[in-house]
Amino acid sequence: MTRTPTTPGLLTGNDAVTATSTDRLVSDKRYKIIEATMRRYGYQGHGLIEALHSAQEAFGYLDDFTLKHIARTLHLPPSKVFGVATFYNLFTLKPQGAHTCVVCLGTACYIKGAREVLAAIEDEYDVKAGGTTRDNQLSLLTARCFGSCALAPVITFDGETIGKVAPTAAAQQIAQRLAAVQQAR
Amino acid sequence: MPRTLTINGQEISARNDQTILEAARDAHIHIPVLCHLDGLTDVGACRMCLVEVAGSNKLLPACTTRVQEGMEVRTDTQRLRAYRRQIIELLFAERNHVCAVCVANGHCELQNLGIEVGMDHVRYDYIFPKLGVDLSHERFGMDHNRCILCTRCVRACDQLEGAHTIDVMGRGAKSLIIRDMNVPWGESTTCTSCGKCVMACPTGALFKQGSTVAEMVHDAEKLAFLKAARERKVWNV
Amino acid sequence: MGKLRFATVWMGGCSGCHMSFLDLDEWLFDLAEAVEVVYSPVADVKTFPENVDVTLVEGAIANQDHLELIHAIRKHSRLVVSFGDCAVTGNVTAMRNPLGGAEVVLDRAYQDAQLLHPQVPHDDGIVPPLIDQVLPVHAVIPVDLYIPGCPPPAKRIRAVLQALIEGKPPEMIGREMLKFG
Amino acid sequence: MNLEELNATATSERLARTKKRHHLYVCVGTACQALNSEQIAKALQAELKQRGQAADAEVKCVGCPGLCSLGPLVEIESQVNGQAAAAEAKDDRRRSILYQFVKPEDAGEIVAHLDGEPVKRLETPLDQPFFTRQTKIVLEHCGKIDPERIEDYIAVGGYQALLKVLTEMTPQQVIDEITRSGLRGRGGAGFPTGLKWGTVAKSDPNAYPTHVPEGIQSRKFVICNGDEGDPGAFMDRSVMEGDPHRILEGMAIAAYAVGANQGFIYVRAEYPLAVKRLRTAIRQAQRAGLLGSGIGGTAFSFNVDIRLGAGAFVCGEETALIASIEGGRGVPRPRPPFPAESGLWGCPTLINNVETLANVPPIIMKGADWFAGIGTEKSKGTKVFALTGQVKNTGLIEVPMGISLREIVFDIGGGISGGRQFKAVQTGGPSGGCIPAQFLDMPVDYESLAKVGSIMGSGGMIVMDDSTDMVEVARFFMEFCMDESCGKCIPCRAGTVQMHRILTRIQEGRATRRDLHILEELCDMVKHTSLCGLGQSAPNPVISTLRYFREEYERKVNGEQKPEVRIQKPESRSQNPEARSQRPAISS
Repeated sequence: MTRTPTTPGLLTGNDAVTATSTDRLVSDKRYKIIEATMRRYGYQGHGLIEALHSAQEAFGYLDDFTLKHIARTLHLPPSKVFGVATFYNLFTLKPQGAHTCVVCLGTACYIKGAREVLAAIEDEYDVKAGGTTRDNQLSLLTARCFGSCALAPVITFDGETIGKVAPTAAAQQIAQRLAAVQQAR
Repeated sequence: MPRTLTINGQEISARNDQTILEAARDAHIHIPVLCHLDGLTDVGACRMCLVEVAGSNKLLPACTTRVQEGMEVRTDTQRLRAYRRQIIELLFAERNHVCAVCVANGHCELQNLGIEVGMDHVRYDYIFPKLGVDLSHERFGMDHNRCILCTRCVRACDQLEGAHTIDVMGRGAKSLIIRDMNVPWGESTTCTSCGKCVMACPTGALFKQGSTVAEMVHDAEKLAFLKAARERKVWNV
Repeated sequence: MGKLRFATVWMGGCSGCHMSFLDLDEWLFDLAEAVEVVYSPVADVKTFPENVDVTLVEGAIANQDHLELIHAIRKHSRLVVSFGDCAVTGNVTAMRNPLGGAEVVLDRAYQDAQLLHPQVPHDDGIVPPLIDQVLPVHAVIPVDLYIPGCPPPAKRIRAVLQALIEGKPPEMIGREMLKFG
Repeated sequence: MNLEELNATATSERLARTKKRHHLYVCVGTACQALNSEQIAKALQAELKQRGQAADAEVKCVGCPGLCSLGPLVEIESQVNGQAAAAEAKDDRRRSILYQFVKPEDAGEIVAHLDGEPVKRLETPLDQPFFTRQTKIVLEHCGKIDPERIEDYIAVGGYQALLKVLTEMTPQQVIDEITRSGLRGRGGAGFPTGLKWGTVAKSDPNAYPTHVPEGIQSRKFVICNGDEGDPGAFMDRSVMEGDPHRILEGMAIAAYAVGANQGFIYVRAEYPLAVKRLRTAIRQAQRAGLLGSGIGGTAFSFNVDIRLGAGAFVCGEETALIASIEGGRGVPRPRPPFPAESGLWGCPTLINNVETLANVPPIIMKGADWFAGIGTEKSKGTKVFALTGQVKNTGLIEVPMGISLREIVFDIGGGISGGRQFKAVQTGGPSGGCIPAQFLDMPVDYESLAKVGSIMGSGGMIVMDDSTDMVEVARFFMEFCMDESCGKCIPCRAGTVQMHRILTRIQEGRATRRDLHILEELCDMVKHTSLCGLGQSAPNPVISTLRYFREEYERKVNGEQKPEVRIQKPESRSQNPEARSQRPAISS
């Protein structure tokens, strides 16, 4: 037996499910994907992290509305959902740039100069690790280890792995890819 | 079935479902605690109640470790005393604890432990994080500068009030006590304003609005009373 | 045995510790028998003397003057005592630290809070330049003894001084001797 | 699928294989895939078709054969029929050739040379020490089978062990066999696996309060810990990517032994390829009746679900991992009770690491004595290491326990790259230590590594040359632990922050001897008072570098107390009132 989602409107005040928010759940098809994930776990609390993964994948980040929706559907306290969403590094509550570059700072990459690679990219794009460029084109993140240590130092651009990156060439390699994507568009 | 064990060389007997902490208290042996609060489940987080147990190469938290037959427990060795002082110093360095201007001055478990462990100064760097004070609730306030993340408020809200308004966000040194989705306390839609979190707080982090220096006396015993009354229908007045 | 050469210093604090020291009342006469006050806000001495036996330092290290003086104190004192919470922890004086650097404090004091002619004094010799982060004394120099309290009660000060005069280490244990705040 | 059907599938698969004269194995592990190896596979396929050799040769996308630094790798295995080739071949029926740094455009040349001389410019010898000095148990199929085909796994004997266990052995016999083999946990601590299985098997699911969610019938659980979080370690990833069925089989055998009907594989979300291949493998195994209800026609039922991590190193700790599977913050809790008595949802739970479980099927098939014959007295079998850092051959290796560090670094690893000198090897990741040159001849086993202040760990092995600053290494790992501390217990949460500050101060030349003393005191306290393994081992990199490279610290702390003091410069301040007009008024 699986539980069904709570009837809307149980919580009052700013948590109330208003007409507009119901509209958003219906009109934005991406909520169907999250819904499917939560259904797979019988709308039970242990599906929370999987639901957050789906939401993050669908929207690129987790906004308050989506977190509240997940809390309500899984019958969880909002504070718990927020606590979980902020505990894990892979979840982000802020919208990301159009493209993402991740610099691996794992040990193998670190001793092969990953810090210099990061600094070079930060310099070139005037963005700190964890931030997004002012034109919202590039988010720069760091990771603990992709497990591609043989290619150290490693960065990824939109999921594509780029290995043996030299600090001097890193920014250029990203620029090439950014240009390629823009041209394709 | 009763268990016989020794604590600091003193032979005592305890029930088999008792923790070392409970057995020690029954025998009037003091073990310092901080994240433990009667009436709430234990999490073993503050490490103040760590004790030495013969035959174990690890120090064990008295609050979560059950007694065993023949256990030889030491609660007050030089090594434990040194560790406890270091832990308390770490807490004082971590956030902005200024006893002189604190509502809980004179009624603070952290301050008392500082005295107990003999802390005359803090050897570590003060971190001086920039943290906020939430005064949005009409009756209560929260000063994150004085929070030690013991989660007693989280547990009181979840286990005794049942609202689970409070939880922890982030992790590591960036952990923060939150209400709902990190909203100002006054805007929480789940908070019942029952005040149990304030009773549970060991420091001046949670307080009644209007309290000034040294005026905030927490009422932590109420929570054990409440638990006994609710769950066992026993009113220990 | 000669008298102890005794100094008290007032740095980044409110002088409350010195007030508490004065609360020793008639015991101050006994103290005067045992020590010679060679430097103190209550004595008119301009430079920190040499060969001091005991120096009580009230207040945290908050500006350049403090920084220079504290090194002189360490150099010329046998025993440096952090006297009161500001010296021991930074206390109220250090409450500006979370705000960031010195500028925030100066702006608040000399600009934002002034309705007429807001201006930060910047000519030499008017206000000593602040250091960015207020520090407890032991973060700058080695300290030999700590007397917590805001202020330390007169009884606590007396217990410490009595022991020092008798040449014994003071027993800093228990609520009477160790309570902060 | 019962044993008969399994055997039939295996036979027909093998027969199909013999019909192809050439087998082209293209590595599609993460490292090679990043270098476009899937394109190589496509190009080879196209080339074969174009030359009309498609019926004669087969291209297989396989898991990691190990030598990642030479990737992308393509291995060609051929049946030899010509005289000329036979002279070169190691045996008279087959010959193997390994090509390194392959590009898609090399496909034509490779295919053209299938029957003749190998392409010399791409060839790298298979008889180099990197390959010959290894002993492969866990990785025996990695690089040889297509991880996305269950038939490939069955063809090499897959699922035989599971059906043997289900039809011929009692759970106790399985536990006895594992105990006798001497297998120890490969996740780091080296706890005897048989003992753990025995405890879970004996544990009463009703001894502790439980809160199992609706819809889950099992009252005991098996968890495969694939949260390989150590930076510089990718052993488990390679096994999950290269031989996923092996893990499922190991889990099913464990489940049978302890009496569990539900399993979970907890995998880092950073390993999307591993997740995909495990999902495929689970689906295939369910369809084949090797997972699910009534496995192999017996009464035994076992299901496996995948749970994704979300970027928290602490979740490698078993109680934190459990909290995460339950959908919560990955925060550890004090043990006892151990998960074996009260774990997932309060039920007895067996947690084994990927590599541990991958060792199980061969132990069942070849026997405990065979396994116990490999390795040292107290450390049996092999260990997989991810060999990285300043060493010539980086990649994945599997060696018998007891091999010396020197053999690993200099024979298999080919020595230090860039003509520099060896300085240390770091094992155990952020929980481990740095081992200096004087211990190069020490055997690699659990006890020896512990004796020199490091740990076996999950298998990261990072070689450092003489240009490495050891204080910086310690600082790097401390920063890692500080960022990854969950924040629950004070010693780890606040202690790592303070240790990191001191290490940073040392690096900035502002530390004193007193700082060094405080650092050592903190190391001792955090090690002994932290709640979980993360905190307890966080000081290890500092302790071990202090032990062997103390002079590097001493050199940097000889100065006087130098607090970081920045004095405000009045002249630099803006005195322009207009610039300040934006500020809100203090009082109204």
